[in-house]
Amino acid sequence: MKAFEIVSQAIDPQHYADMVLRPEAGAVTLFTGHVREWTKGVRTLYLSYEAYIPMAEKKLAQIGAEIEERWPGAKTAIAHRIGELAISDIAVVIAVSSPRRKAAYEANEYAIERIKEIVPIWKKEIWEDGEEWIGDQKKKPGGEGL
Amino acid sequence: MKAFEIVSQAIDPQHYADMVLRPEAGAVTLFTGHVREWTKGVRTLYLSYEAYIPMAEKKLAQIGAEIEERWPGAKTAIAHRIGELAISDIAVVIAVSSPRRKAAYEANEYAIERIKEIVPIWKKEIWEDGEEWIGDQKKKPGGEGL
Amino acid sequence: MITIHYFAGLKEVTGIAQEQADLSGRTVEELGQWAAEKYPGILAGASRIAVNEEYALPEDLLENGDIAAFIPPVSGG
Amino acid sequence: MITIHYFAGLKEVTGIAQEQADLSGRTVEELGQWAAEKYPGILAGASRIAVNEEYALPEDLLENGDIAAFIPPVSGG
Repeated sequence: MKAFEIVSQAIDPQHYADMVLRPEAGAVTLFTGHVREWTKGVRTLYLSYEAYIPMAEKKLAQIGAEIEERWPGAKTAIAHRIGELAISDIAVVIAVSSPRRKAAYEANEYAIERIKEIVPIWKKEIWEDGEEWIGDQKKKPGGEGL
Repeated sequence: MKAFEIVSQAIDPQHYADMVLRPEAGAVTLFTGHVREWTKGVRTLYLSYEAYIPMAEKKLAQIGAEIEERWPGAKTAIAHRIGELAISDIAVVIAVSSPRRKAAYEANEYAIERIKEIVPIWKKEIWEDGEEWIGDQKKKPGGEGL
Repeated sequence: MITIHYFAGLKEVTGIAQEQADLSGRTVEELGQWAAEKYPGILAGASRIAVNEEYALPEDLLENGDIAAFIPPVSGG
Repeated sequence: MITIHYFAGLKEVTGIAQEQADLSGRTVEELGQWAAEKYPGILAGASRIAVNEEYALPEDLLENGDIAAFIPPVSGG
């Protein structure tokens, strides 16, 4: 198991918490993002995630390096699952350990925000009456984009 | 197992994360506070925690209620261990689930801050050359206090 | 009669974890004075007094059967 | 020759996950134009192009053996 990885099986968050624990760590924050049944009044049946795996793992590791630079002493492990996920399944886990708790909270939240900015992973929502890739990939012909 | 409890055995954080998970929860934050080996240059051998158990459990539950009021939809579980703890042992676990991640982070951090303010639990640090209850309990004769 | 608990460092001041005393009808402040006479220094280490598992005010009245506790500065987490 | 990957919604636009093209010596911007001619609408859905697993600038030059990828707006987490 790697500290920054894309996986296609169920995530056991405790493994990533264990990976960052050290004698000098007084605090560990563990964030898990779960598939939610209802979003803005629409019922999700399941989600499907796709990733550009080697680049996604590089970008996750980059986030870990950014955290070590911003919060010295903080150590990070991140995994994101791809494939089909059911309601309540864990899509992403972020574990951060730090001597002090403030950094562990801040760095963890930083990680999820960066994931949503730079890591090539895509989510498709499947509802009872349709499905859609999240992120307006085909919605604005001639509009935004490159 | 209760959602707000004082325990005297090793804490399994996953149990508390599982306790707060629901189909409407998109985010779970899990904080674990661990015994740190070094604090301000002094090496800790182990810690000993004592609690006023029934009152501590009531105060933990009060924190959970405060969180539900401040962050509607957030659900909390908290456990604190007492007795002798070795380096890296978990002293406290806080699990918060919420539809959205921002509330899960904020409410979790709120919980640990409130624990340090109102929950009757006391920590004694044991070093190579001595021990002390944390919190200046006998240090200022005639000084602070009631 | 009320029951009085002492915790953590305060237990080392009093030498006992709990005791009973005939303080029904007295205030929480008077309980503090009573304890301070019996255990010099105790008020320096106690930041609050709880009655029946809730933090109490100095003017709160103690009733028969109440459980009081001297609460040192908390340091959990 | 370079290799080009298409992901998520873009793969549905192109109908393929990857292909090869003789674009060595051309810029990333020219790769975008080449793809836009072949797959009308692709640039509307692609927010960035990556080369060798790093986000690239429009003026970056493609070399033989490079692996490019059209990256739709990411939505992980």
